[in-house]
Amino acid sequence: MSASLEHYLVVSALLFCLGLFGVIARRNLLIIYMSLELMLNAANLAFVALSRFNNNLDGQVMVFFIITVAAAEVAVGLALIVALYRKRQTAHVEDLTLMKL
Amino acid sequence: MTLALLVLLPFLAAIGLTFVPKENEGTPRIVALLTTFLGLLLGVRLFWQFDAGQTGYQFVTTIPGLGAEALGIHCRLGVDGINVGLLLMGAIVAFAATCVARDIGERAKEFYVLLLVMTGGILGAFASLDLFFFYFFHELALIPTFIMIGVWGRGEDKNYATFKITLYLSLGALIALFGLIALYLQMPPDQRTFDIPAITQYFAGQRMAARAQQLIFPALMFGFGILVSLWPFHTWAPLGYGAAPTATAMLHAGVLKKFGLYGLIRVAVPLMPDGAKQWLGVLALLCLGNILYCGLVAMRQKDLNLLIGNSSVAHMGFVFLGIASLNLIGITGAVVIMIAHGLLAAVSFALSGYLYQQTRTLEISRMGGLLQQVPFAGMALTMAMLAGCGLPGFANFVGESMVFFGAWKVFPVVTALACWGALIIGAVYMLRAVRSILHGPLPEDWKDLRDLSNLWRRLPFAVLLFTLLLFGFFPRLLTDKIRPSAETIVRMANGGSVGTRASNQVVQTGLVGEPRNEQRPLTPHPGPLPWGEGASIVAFRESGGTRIGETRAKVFPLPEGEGQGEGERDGGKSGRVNSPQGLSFAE
Amino acid sequence: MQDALFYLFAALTVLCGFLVVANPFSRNPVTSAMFLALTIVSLAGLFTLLHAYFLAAVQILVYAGAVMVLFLFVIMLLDVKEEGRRKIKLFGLITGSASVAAIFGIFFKIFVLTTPTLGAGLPPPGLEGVTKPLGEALFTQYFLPFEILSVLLLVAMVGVILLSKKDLR
Amino acid sequence: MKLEALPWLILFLPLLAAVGITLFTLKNRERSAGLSIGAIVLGFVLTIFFIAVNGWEPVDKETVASWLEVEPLQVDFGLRLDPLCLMMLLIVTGVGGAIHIYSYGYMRDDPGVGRYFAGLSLFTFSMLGIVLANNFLQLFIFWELVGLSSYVLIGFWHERPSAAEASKKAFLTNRLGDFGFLLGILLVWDTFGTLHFSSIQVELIRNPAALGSLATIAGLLIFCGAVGKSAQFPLHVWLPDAMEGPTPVSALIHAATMVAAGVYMLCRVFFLLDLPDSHALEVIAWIGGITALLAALIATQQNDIKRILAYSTLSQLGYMVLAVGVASPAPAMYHLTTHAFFKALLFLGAGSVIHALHHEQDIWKMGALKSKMPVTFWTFLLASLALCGLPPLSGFFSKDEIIAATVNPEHGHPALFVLAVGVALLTTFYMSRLVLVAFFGPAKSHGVDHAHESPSVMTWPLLALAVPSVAGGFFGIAELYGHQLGEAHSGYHVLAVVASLGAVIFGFAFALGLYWNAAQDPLPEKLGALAEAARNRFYFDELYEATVIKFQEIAAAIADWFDQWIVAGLMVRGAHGATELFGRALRLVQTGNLQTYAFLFVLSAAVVLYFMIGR
Repeated sequence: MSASLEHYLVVSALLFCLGLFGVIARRNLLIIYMSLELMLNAANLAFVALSRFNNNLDGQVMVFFIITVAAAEVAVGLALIVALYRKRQTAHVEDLTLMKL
Repeated sequence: MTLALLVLLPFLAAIGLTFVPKENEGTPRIVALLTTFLGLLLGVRLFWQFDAGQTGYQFVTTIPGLGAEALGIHCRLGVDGINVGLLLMGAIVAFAATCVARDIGERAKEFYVLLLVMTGGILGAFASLDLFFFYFFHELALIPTFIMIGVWGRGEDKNYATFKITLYLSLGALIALFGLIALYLQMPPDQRTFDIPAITQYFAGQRMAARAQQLIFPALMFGFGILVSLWPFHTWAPLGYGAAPTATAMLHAGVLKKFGLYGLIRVAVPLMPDGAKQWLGVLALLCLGNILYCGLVAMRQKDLNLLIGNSSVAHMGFVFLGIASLNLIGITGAVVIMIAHGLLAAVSFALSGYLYQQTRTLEISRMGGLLQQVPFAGMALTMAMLAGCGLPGFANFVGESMVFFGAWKVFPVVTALACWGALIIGAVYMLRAVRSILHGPLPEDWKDLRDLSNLWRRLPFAVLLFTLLLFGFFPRLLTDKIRPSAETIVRMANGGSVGTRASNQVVQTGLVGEPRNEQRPLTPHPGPLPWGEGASIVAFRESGGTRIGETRAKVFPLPEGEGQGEGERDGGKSGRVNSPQGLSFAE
Repeated sequence: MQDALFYLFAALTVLCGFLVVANPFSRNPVTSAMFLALTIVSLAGLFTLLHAYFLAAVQILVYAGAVMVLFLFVIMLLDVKEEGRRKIKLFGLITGSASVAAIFGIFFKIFVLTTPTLGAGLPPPGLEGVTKPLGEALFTQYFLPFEILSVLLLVAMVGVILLSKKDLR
Repeated sequence: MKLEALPWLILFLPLLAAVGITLFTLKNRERSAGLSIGAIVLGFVLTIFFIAVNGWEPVDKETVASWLEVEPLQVDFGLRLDPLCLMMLLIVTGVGGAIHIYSYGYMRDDPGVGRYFAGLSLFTFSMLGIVLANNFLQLFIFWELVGLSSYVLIGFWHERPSAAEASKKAFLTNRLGDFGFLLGILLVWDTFGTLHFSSIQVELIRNPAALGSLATIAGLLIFCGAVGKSAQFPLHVWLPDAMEGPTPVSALIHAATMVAAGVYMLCRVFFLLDLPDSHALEVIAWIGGITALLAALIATQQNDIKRILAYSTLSQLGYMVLAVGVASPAPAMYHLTTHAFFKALLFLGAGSVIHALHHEQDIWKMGALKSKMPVTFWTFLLASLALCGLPPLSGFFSKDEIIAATVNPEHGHPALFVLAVGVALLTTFYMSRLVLVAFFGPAKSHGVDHAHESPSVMTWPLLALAVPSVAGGFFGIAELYGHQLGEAHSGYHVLAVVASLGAVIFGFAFALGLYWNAAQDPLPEKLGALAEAARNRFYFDELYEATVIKFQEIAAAIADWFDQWIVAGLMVRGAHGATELFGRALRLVQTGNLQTYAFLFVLSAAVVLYFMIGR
């Protein structure tokens, strides 16, 4: 039986939950960031699968936008992490408990 | 148009004032004075034009734009016997409060804006015929109170008092809101509306489910009770008024506090007769707490404001007793006291504010012999204090005596204790205050107090005391207007939907021909007297022998013919021309 | 043949995803970054299976190429060492994974059990060479979002420059 | 038509004067005095004119205007004109007028003259209101207004603490009486459904048992009003202190009119008291008797001239209440009338003495004033003889009727007769003591040397009042009252006359023996403790201080403590504490750790999803 929509959606759900777990469990800021990227990609997969099976391009356009946003987000995020690191010499979540640095 | 203008004018002025630049000091006060004075004129015109003859609401105006059609909310204002007097009193007290607000030094503009918002809220609350806006305007008037006491208040525990008064009032308002919404939900979904006349019409048709009444009435009673400092929930009132600036204390104690009572009379009592009958016994006992307990506490007060605060709580006890009596005299008396106490509290707080402004202290023990130094203020304070302990000549006496007459039939023992509270305890703490503040030798440090010299400074006190005396000497000005609406409310409260006015409305209390039953024990009357509509008055008169000495005779020559017997007068008139001019000499 | 490739790529994605998040061997962020890149590549594979060729290419170029490089660059810059294993807060871990599993259960139940209609009976994909229609769509129907995106990127650049200035108080 | 307006005019003239003075002429002494005196003298003239035209039994009894009208409660503002009321009108306006004129001279140099005359006019208005009232509530209203005006007038010199205390005490004691009165009115209204005197009277004629078992209670409650106002036994403590007010005020209020209001009210509602199954009358009689005896005893040992007269008033009031108690209101009213004249004269005489001696009130500092102040002396002597009941004078006739009434077996009681005669004896004793010490005997202080007769504006009223107090007996007042309030059943006159004459002679002899040019009071050594007790008014003030006032203070203290700790403390603090606790618990969750936030977020997302779509 060819790979139907559910298969793709299951994979994307799995990927999403992995990313979510990474955000919760890991304490290194960078890893959290990577799991965030993972969750985004899971969303992309779901979009593409649905666009393919519904036979219209909206899903793919959406993925295109998501990728751009993700790129911008990574840039700003990493800049923040760098600034944070320079200030606090740590990228560890437990040390960053104060709103004001 | 007068009513809409009366309510909206303060809001427009408040908005206008916000644009006035901070520099020019004078304009906020002038604008506020003008607005409230205009409000006073409108109030008087409204009161004068109100025709007591026709029942139902008059001057009904709808303010477009406000309210949500879907829920059946639309801002409709209207006036009937009950709230026409309250609106007049509200307008007068607002004007007096603005005049007296001279002692506000810093940030006067904000104070006047808040004062105008509060006035608008109060007048709106009393005038609105829509449950939602009835509640909304009250909450609107509550916010400025909080800010005014917080910012311009006085005394060291000012903050504690501010929070206490606001928390208590919001709690009370919430419970009342719960009751109102439950009431709203009692209506069948299609007819659901917040419009009071429509709701009363509906519930006049068929009664609300008894179980629902048992639940909603206590909610409304205790909710409104907290708003009006019913006995166990009264501690916020003296404290709050002690800390409040003069104008706020006047407006809140004088007018805003009556909102709860007005709510009880307008909504709770007529719509839930069974609930009322069951719970009003409790209310009568609680009001005893008000009268006796707070009277005794007032005797111990060292601070003048706390004393006036406690005395105003005690006065509320009488209004509760009036409402609990559920008969025409009681309820009319309750409304008269509400109006009279509004004016009284206003003038008392204005005077204590004036004394505080001069002497910077309200310690009764430290003040003395002020009558020699400030004769006008002293005389006004004596008059206010005497009105407070129910001296005839003032409107308070009229209200209190009507409540006593009304409640005597239903709760004789409670009324006797209430009389003790009114006559003795009231007189003790009032006269003790007068004695220690005004009489006796003048201490050194009050040698330089300035009296209320020019007419402008005396105006607020003169207006308030004049109105008190006017309604005291000519109570028919008020009672003729209140009576028709009170009658409809009492008829509904006695479960008298139009149908059951049949048999025994000629009640045995009157001396109608047949002698009264022999041994008439001192038990309270079986139930409030089921008075009928106008017709019953006629039947009352015609049945059997001539009603002895009852009806109105011409003022001057009695109908000739000595046959009437000594002192007996029979007017034989059916309807009565109740001309509003007080001492209605003419027939 | 289609299915085999699908299972291959799907397994590869999930495995690398898991390794990004919880790498039993080394906790070094670099390995996670590498596995993330691998996940993205296998995703691109899945995209091709779904006939989204242009997106697959974009995925590899932009994502794997640019974003991953940025990540590696930052990791190298911050010289993040293999920090010691902090005390694992067992309680946090268990509840975390439990809640994630719950969410996955919900998704799974929805996707698999309740949506027979979604995938079935679809016309065979007719979109040969899907890039052209995508380009058209981008520049006609979605032209406004496209422009806004460019502004977004500009804002991101300004933000990054500002953030990484020397004297950040 | 105009004639019917007369009573309204008489009633409202003083009110207009009072309002006019307070608003306009408070500062101007002559004009305010003129307004006030004009109002009352005009009232007097109009009363005489009205009586001349309509006679004592005017044809139209009631003139009524509806004051308050709310279904079952109909309160009219009506005037009732009958002999009883017209006679009282004469007294109030006549004696009042004389006192107004007198006080113009007496208060000439006092800065607050405007306020004084406003108070006097207010008092006259309220007193006329009581006299003219035709229903209970209107009577109650003016009852309280009279209490207010006496509060204002007693506390006229309010800078003096003693005057302020006295006025407060007077008002509060009156209010105590009014409390009982109000309950009585409520009871009567509840039974009869109307407040109208005539309606109730007609109803009672037709059905005497209308009140049933409540008759006694209702009667006594209404009597409470009279006890408060006429300072009868339990509530008599305020009258002696009321002497703090200016002397003309004491003359007007505490001798002639206000205190008489209680007795007038009892006569007005006599039909309520005189019911078959009500023994209110016995209680009234005994209270009257006790008051008379007690006051007479105390008066014998007072040294302040105004206090002696105050207690003498108390004792005479006791007489009148005793008369009402023995079911003979006519003699009571007769005595009230004559007493009004000679007691006012006594007070004005005392005022003129005090005025002459520059506010010296202690009789032991007076003496030999006979030669210095002839007019005052002679008028004072005549008045005291009238008070003691010397035959030709008015006092003799009225007091004799009362003593006769106490003898007849139907309502009277032998003990009451003995008591009445005893009081007559004591009255003669203390009055002659006063006259001997004050006017005869050596000059006991140098102040007396330059005492001189008061100005004519003060002496003329004395003479004016002397005429009725001497010739009062012959005006046929007794028949007037008799006609309305039921004939006094005489028949025991002979015994009464003999007994009262004996009492007068014996009392005078006793006083002569003790006080003929005595330098100081010989009684204290003789009687010791009894004299001491009498001087301190049998310690009633201290007794009340310890009981009623203390009880109220304790109750207030408890209420205040309860209010502060239980209501404010427990309930409010409790609520406050609970919210505080809840707040602190919540704070623990906000740790600042990102992980926990993320976790909470996921957890709640899971829950929401479960409920939304998962189920």
